[in-house]
Amino acid sequence: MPRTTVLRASIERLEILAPDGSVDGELMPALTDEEMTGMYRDMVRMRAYDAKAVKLQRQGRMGTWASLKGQEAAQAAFAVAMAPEDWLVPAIREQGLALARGVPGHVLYAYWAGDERGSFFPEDVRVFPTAVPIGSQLIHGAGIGMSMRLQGQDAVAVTFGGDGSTSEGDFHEALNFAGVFKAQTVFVIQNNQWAISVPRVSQSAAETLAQKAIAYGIPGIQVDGNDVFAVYVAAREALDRARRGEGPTLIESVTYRLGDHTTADDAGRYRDPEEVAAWETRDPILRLRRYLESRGLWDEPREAALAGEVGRWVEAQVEALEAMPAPDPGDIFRFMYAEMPPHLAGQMHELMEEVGS
Amino acid sequence: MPRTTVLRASIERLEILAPDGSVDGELMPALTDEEMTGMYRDMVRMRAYDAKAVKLQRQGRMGTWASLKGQEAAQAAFAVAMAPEDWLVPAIREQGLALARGVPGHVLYAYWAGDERGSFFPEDVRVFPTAVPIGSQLIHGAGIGMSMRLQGQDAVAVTFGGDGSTSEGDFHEALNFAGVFKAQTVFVIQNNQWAISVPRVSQSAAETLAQKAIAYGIPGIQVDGNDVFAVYVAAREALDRARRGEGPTLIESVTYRLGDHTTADDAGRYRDPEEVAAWETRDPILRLRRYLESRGLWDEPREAALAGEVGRWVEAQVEALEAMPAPDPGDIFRFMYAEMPPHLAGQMHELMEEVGS
Amino acid sequence: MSTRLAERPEGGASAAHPVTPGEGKTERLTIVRAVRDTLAQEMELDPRVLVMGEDVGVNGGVFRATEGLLERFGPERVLDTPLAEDGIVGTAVAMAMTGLRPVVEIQFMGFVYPAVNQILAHAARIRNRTRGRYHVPMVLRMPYGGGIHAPESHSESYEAMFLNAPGIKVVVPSTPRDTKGLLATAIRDEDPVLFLEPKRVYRAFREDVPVDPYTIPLGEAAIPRPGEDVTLIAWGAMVRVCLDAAKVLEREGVSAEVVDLRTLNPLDRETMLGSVRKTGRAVVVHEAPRTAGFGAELVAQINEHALLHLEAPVQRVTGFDTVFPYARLEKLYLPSRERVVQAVRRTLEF
Amino acid sequence: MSTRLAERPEGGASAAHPVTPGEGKTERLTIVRAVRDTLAQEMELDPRVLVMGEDVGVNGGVFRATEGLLERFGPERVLDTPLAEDGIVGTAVAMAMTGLRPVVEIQFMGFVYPAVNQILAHAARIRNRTRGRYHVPMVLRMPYGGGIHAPESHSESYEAMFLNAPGIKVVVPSTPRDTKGLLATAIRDEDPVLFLEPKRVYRAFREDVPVDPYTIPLGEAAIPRPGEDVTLIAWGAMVRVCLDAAKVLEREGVSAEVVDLRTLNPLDRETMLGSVRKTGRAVVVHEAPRTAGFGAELVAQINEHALLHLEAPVQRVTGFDTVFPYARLEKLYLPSRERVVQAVRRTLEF
Ligand SMILES: Cc1ncc(C[n+]2csc(CCOP(=O)(O)OP(=O)(O)O)c2C)c(N)n1
Ligand SMILES: Cc1ncc(C[n+]2csc(CCOP(=O)(O)OP(=O)(O)O)c2C)c(N)n1
Ligand SMILES: [Mg+2]
Ligand SMILES: [Mg+2]
Repeated sequence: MPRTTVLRASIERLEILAPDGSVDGELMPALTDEEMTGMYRDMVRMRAYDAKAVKLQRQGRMGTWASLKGQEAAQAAFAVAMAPEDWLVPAIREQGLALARGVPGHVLYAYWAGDERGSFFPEDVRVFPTAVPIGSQLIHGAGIGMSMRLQGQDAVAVTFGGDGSTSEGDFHEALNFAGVFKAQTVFVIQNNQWAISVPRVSQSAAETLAQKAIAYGIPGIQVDGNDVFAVYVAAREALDRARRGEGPTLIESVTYRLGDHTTADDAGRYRDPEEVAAWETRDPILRLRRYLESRGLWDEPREAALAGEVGRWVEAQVEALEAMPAPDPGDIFRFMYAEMPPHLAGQMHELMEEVGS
Repeated sequence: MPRTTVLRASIERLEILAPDGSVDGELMPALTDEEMTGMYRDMVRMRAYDAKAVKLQRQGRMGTWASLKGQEAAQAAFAVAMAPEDWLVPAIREQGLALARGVPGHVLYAYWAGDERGSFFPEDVRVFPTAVPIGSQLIHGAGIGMSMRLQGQDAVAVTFGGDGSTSEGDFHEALNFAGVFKAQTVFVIQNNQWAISVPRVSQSAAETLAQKAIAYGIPGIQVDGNDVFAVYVAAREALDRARRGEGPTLIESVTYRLGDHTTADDAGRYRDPEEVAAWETRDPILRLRRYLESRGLWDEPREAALAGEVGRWVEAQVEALEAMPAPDPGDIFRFMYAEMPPHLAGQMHELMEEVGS
Repeated sequence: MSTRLAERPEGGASAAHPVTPGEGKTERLTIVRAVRDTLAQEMELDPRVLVMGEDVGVNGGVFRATEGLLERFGPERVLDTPLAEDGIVGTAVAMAMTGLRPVVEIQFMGFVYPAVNQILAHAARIRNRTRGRYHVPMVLRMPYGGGIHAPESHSESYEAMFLNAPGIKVVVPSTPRDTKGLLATAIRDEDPVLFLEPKRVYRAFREDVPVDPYTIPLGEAAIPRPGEDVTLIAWGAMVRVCLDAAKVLEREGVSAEVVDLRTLNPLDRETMLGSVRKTGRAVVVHEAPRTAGFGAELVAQINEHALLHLEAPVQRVTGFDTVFPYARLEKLYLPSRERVVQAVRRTLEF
Repeated sequence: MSTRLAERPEGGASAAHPVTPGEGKTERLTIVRAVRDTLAQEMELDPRVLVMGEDVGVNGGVFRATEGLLERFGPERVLDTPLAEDGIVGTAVAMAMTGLRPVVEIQFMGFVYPAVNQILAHAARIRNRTRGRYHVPMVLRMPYGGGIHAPESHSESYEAMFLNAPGIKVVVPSTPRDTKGLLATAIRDEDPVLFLEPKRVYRAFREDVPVDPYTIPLGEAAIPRPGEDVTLIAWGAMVRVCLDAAKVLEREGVSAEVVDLRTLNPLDRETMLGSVRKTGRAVVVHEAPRTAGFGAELVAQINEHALLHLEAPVQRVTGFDTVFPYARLEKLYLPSRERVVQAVRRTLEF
């Protein structure tokens, strides 16, 4: 009756697409050429959308913006892996996936330009609004996954968080609820190595973030988050498992925040330019392009055409953003409750008198 | 570059003293006869102290009481394993260990009798007050462990929680901070199978609670919590590790709450009497007695003497409790701040006028 | 037996029932029993309604407010959750945003702190954040207040913090009849509602409560006792204290009007002001500490809108600005009939 | 370089320094710079003081309020923590109970919710819970308030919730000079102090601040501008708005006295009441939503203690009872000079 082992657990890491564009043929998922070039197009579009926002911010035409540069692969992979009825619960850098799920580009820009209408998404788009308090959205992911299960719906809640978010109690409660109630939820941790200025190693003494799944008795896996195929494979496994009613999965997507934390931040204060340079060579877009080129699915003319197309699309989003009428001051009051209570009507009246409308 | 294993982890379970009183000689710790009989005496005293409180409550002489019946072994083991300078951060059922650490019995009774003086412990007793919000004390355990380390002190914070407490975000943040800062902390989860009416399996999908340690990159171990020797061995390992500056440990002590949740609860509503009966055969006190008897260290006369001694001691605590002068109404105000601000002095005055003192 | 959550009758239940107690059969119920019956009734009427929290299932809740619901509606509609308030409320928020109507029990209001982030940063803001695209029809039931000789953190009245941060309605019934009508309304409401149950009077008295479903609108105060000389304003357990005080005052020839606010947000300012304008004197009574308690807001509103009617400063009878004392001293802390009477005398003698 | 935390000079630093700014050298500092310098100075004076929070180390804080401290005092006294507010505050509580004096930065006040349990259920109650056996000398610094075009949850003013739950002092400086003196006092205080920094004016202006250490007692309001006709009561960033309004009013021949409360708990009631008794008119200004904001408490106290001196109802100029709007509309939400002037006119025309 000595020391016995009551649990053995291990965490795997999945990589398929190398930085040089070569792939592991055995693990390579069955994606059509269109799906693969679609992923590429998506990622290029995300990067352009992001770059434009940073530029607009510098010009004073955009509010604080959180760049997704470098983190496109996981978003493009989930865009293909998710079913139309699935839910996206984003952290703060999932603009790319939100676009892919149907959020109009100018609407999303409006959010970052300091306009609440930027979270009024179309009816048929199952995307939650950005949750600013870090980690709090993970609980919503668990809750949707429970809700879908209780309602007998097939949809899965794909829920993003950052490496920093794994430190909040919310992460714990979310994954624990999801495990207990076999929620139809996939948790994706975009481990981009930094939480503002705090490096991943200072966030937790755990060797990987994926192993945190063990605490909840749920599967966890680490993937190269700059490898669109690896993320896709992990995403499909997790989505299928959730849809089959077998419960949640934690995916740690190891990636890198190539930009500053936000446009209000200067990462040069706290991180080594060499580290950034090293990660630039692992760029998820470059990698996929190399693969596509090696397969004859991509070339310079297509690239040029895409650049033009994406550029025009981005400009159209900016135009649509700037064409939005100014927000109505009354909207400050109109959406607090289903019906406006008298005291709020009074306050709205005060303001309207003041602004003269 | 396929699927690689990036983490392998396992959790051990430690058992030394069987219900029939036999021990695993190889794992048996080097305890003196006095230490072992001391542990036994301690446990008997705890049980009597507890039983008396339940009785007092029934008689209307005690407030709501949380029984520690069945959970004595871990407390007796830590009483021996801890150094004088170590800190105890209790959950709600560590009355036994608090007594062993020097909290006077009547003081602790006073707490449960609804008197704040029941948390005014002697200066040299390093015991934190009971934290009612479940799990919140775990963060204090981490904080003390950080504090001791930062101050270059050797002391370790021994921090208790229940199986239910592992679900709170506090558990997560506590263990994560402790891991990151290599806090001099030992976390002991008294897994007594129930959180009021919620069974352990509904609290988490994890097979063991010990495996939650893996999420923080810290060692975790499961012990038979009704086996005083197993707990002692795990305690010593964890305390030594913390004292050496190697960081925290999570110990899951698998035990059973033999009584109701509190005197306000009726466990008959939600659990099977057969389950309780089965656990009664695994009683930690009985077990140790069998072992001591087999070693010739205990017998009926000693048991009778102890019963008398303990009975007198418990009565003395009750007497001391009931001899305490009534709490002073002014004390409602006196300990809010180091100095009483004017508005509070005014309110105290109001009350004093009213009660005529 | 379990009702499938997705099978919702067209149009929901809201419109189907009278907004005031009907003429039909009544039953003598306590407040806690009215809670339980209303939960069962609303779950029967609307399959989207579910109950969740710590110990609400097998155990029927530590106060038995959910007793029998698990047997009747099954584990898909009565969820015993892990011990994690943030998780409970946060998952409920998401459920409410995706087609369900969770009624959450927080075991004691003293344990709501871990859930404050989900309540105030999310539940209260989702409708506004999304300009109406999503909303959160959720009820948070919490036994609150002192007077039951409970341990620390079991006697708190934290309503004020939910009243300064806008977006969540706050309802506090004081009678079994109001409990039923207000809880039904809260469950059918399209926004998050904090439903505070005065546990001290959970079983203190019974009242005839109509058996048929009915609702009482939020934002309408009641006047359980009309009077002429002074207005006593209270909610929850303090309403009974005021009614007791009014009886004492009556013997002294003072006619006190008692206003039971019933909902703190939205507030029925007009009923309160109407009474104060009539009597010219007011005493506000609550269990929470005085400073920055909701009583201050009432005084401020009276000041703003009825200053010239005041014959004396509005008095506040409240808990002290201290931690709620443990059982042995709690009686000294709680506003008593005597304190209310004294305060009235002060307004009369001003 | 790192100062050993355990080596505390006998008697601590508290007694060694004058309680008001001395005559010596001064430096022109902004508020945020005064915060930083004071932190450094207090860390120098008392080796038990340490700084902790998200991004306070290498990055020097997102507002640079802790810049240079890590280099100067080392990683044992400047702790970059994981992203977990409950953990940060809770570990700080335990540190404060065991011999250290942590100064915690919560990155924005909008992120304090996850820490509310540790603040209100523990920090604020430990002294009382243990009848003085333990206490919690801890400072929680939080940039608060709007006006910087920040995203949601970055502009909040949640002071009211910390004022109804007793046990924690609340300090809000409005000038660089006060920042230094009040922060030094807060750090030396034996009880937990919430130190709210008006980030909108972090860098808005400079002031001559004495280089030598000094303290300003908590619970003493300031009168940055005396006047006769009306009292404007404010704290933090709103003090400047009131001063601006006073200038406008002066041109209209109205003499406004501005009371800067500086600490909300303990409150300097006498200074406020003295001013109101003198002027007979008052306007309370704060950024938080109106209902159940701390302004209500001030109105209630004026009502209780100065009713007969009032020529008009006390006016409140506050945020609306809505979520703090995103950047494009925030200007409409924040109390403006014009709104204050209007409110004063209402009190004059009453
Ligand atoms: C509860 C809370 N605390 C602090 C912040 C401020 N903050 C915004 S983003 C961030 C870092 C997040 O790091 P991570 O989760 O790794 O996400 P990333 O920014 O890297 O995508 C912090 C501290 C916040 N938004 N919410
Ligand atoms: C934050 C919080 N939520 C709820 C409660 C009510 N409560 C008291 S004890 C308890 C169960 C605790 O279970 P566990 O952690 O297993 O400890 P045990 O009682 O079994 O020793 C609950 C829900 C509380 N005290 N604090
Ligand atoms: Mg990150
Ligand atoms: Mg338990």
